[in-house]
Amino acid sequence: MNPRRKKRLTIVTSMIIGLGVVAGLVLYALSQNIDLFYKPSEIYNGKQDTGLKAINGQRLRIGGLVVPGSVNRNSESLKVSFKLADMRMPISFSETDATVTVSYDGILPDLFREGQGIVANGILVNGNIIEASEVLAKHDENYMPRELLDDAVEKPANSSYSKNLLETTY
Amino acid sequence: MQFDSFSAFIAMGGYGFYVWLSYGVSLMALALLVFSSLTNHKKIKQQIAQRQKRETKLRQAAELQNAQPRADISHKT
Amino acid sequence: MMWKWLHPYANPEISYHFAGKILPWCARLAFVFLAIGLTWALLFAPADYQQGDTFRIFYLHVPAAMLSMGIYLGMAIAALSSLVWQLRLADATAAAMAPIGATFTFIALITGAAWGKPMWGTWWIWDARLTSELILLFLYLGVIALHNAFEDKNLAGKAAGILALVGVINLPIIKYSVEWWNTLHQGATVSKLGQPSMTADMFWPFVVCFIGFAFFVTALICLRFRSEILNRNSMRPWVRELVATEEKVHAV
Amino acid sequence: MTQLSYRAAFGLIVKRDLMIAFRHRDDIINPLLFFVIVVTLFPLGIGPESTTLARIAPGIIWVAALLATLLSLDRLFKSDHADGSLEQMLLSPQPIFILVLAKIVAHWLLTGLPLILIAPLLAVLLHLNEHSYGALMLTLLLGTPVLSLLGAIGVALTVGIKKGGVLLSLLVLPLYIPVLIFATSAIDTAAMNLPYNGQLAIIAAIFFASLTLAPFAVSAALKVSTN
Amino acid sequence: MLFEALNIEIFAGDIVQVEGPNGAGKTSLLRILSGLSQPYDGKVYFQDNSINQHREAFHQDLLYLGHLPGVKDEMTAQENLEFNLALHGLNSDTAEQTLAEVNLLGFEDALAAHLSAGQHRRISLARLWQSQAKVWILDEPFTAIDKLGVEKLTQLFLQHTDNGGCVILTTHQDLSLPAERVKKITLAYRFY
Repeated sequence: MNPRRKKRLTIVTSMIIGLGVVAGLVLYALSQNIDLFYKPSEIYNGKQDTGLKAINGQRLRIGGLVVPGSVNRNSESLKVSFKLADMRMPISFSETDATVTVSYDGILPDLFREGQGIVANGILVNGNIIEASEVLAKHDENYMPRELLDDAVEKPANSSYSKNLLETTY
Repeated sequence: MQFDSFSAFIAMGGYGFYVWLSYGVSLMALALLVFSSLTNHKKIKQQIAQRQKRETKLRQAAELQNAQPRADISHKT
Repeated sequence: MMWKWLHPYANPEISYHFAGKILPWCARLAFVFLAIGLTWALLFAPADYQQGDTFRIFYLHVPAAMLSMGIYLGMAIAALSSLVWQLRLADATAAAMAPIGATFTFIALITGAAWGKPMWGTWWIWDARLTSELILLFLYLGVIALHNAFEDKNLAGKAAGILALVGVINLPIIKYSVEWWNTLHQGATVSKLGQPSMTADMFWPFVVCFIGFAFFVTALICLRFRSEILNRNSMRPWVRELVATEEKVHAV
Repeated sequence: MTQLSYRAAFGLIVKRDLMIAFRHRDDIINPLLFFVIVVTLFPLGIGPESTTLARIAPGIIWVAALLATLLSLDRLFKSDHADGSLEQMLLSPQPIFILVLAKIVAHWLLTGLPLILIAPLLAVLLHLNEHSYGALMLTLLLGTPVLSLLGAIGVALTVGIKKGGVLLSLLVLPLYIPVLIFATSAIDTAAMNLPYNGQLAIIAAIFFASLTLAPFAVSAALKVSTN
Repeated sequence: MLFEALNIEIFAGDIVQVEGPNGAGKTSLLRILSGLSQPYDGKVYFQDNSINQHREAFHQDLLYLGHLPGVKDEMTAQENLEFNLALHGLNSDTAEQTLAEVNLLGFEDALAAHLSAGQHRRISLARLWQSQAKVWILDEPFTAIDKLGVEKLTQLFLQHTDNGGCVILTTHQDLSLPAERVKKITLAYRFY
């Protein structure tokens, strides 16, 4: 093999190796499920994959469903508190659900509803209370006219959450 | 037709501000883009025409100089 | 060899006139489709069960977002073919696309903010998809600025092309960021064309709007492409003749 | 005539750039000083409250590192372009990407490495969460070479332009954003006591991708700039 | 556009002088020939190979000196020369003697920052004495060089071409060489 060819071969192989490493790392990263979310149950039991537990005073992000009937608005100020439960399919709430309480001082977004999925940023205080600095509503990927919803009155309000949405949330 | 009246159409179920803001800004941005593309096209043509005129002048000047007898130039220097 | 086959089409004069021919047709079709589509979207499409009439922003936001990425991809492909096959026309195409893409990115961002405020409760959220769209805008602006910084437009095209190709690494990040990060942005609605998760009376106006915007973009690319061609070939006899005859027409 | 091996050509350029830098020490010290000053400005501007500082510390350190790198990028090709040595390098019988890679490595040794060494000190000043130190060092170690590699593309594109300074930041900063996002996200996640291998893997992927591809982009850009 | 329909062939043993007024494109032509610039149209071949496709092989046989000397202020005269030689795969052990050829004896250890423009030029010209490249492309090699230096360089050009090399240069001075040795290309300023 002449030296020129040999050099060219070195370049090509090192490029292939480089890009192979990139592909491997990306695949690994995708399998790692990068998330900064805690589910309400994970506040008690620790993260599902790692078992890491959040400690008091720690900043975290929590995501879940607003438990119906748990929203408590202060009549004098904007203060509001509500309970969050794990999001699951089909949507249902039971007494045995692990819930955390989120308290928030500010205007809630329009899409904030009971039974709705939300994400909150805040600080964990007192084991299962989160002082939220920000509450964000998640909306789903389904669009439909109101009449269509009215036709299906008997359906629970949020049955339209797709499986996909639930999976991408957690 | 989704709206009963013109005012309902403007109000957009209470979200009028957001809807009309989006449509207004988009329309303006696109109009600006079209306008600038058209003027740009015109300007480039004008520039080329201008350069052509300048070059014609230059060439005429050069020809004029060449037409004059050489002795003229040496006189000047 | 592909580029040899392409050669007759790579003639600047021929493509200048070709672009001139399809331009008015694209403009007309864009006008018709956009007029129908936007009227449909604003007046006749039903309001969403949750989001009400803010849903009408969808008809601007989604086509703009899709086109902003599509145009960048087109620009990168043009830049790549210009670098690999030394096609100067591809250079001109890429240069023509950048300002159009930047405008659509801007529209996607503004309409997204105006939609996000009532729905998410905030004008802006540093979510992956929005952030990537913002980076896309920066990339467009960088390409435009670099293109403007060079006097020699042939060099400008090459430099801007390299930058566009480097920036193209951003596109997969945009695409997969929704999966990488858990964000507020909903999943892609329209990509599942077989079974869109919206009803037909909401979906069709979107299709009409999208086609309208696509024709609009094509028309604009043709227009700007013609300017770029003239600028790069200003010394060629055919350009001089063309400009001279047009000057005469204007004078009369 | 002897053909220089890739390694010899690479070593030759690195040695030369390091020698020039050490005879001109300001070029190494000034970006570092800038880094330190920018970081100290934040507590002065925001207030000394330690929880706030701890929260924004990863961002401050990374943004300052980014700006310091940006400031030092000029050295990469500008003076070589001004005195004609760049021309000579492009006309040498060595593959251009080897020379380019050598210059980038030299740049990283002179900018990135000092930043990494001084970063933990500044992290202490900013009350960075103690879980985050490992993540900070790892992200800097993987991330600063990316800054040099991507920055080189920007410099190579603008080196022929007279007023290229502001343009350079306009071109380069957007390219830096993914590194910034993943690096700070990794440090943040570490502070929440969660695993951050995912983010680290992505930064590593960006590093290897730019290591493989940037030298070619830079050599193409240099050919355009010296045209 | 500076020139069109230019077709030149340069053979071993040629000394080619490119002439023309300022702005006629002398430097552009040399940069195109060296492969630094790309012509808008057309190609440059070296030994029947396009220089773009066989860049490294061509540059192995090329020595180009432009307007800029390519001398780093932070390095000494000797370090500069040694680096330049090494970069082209040449033996740099005799750099000191070579510097003597260009009248820089005693300045080996001086930082280039302390040397004059003419001395910078001579540091870069010193490579000619060591060069094994066949093609020399020199843009105004005589600027800031004294009479004796010019004489010495001209002799070197003769020697180089006698050994089967070729020299392409621009200069405003007349070369003190027999007319039959020098081929001239005259570029005129182009009016449209």
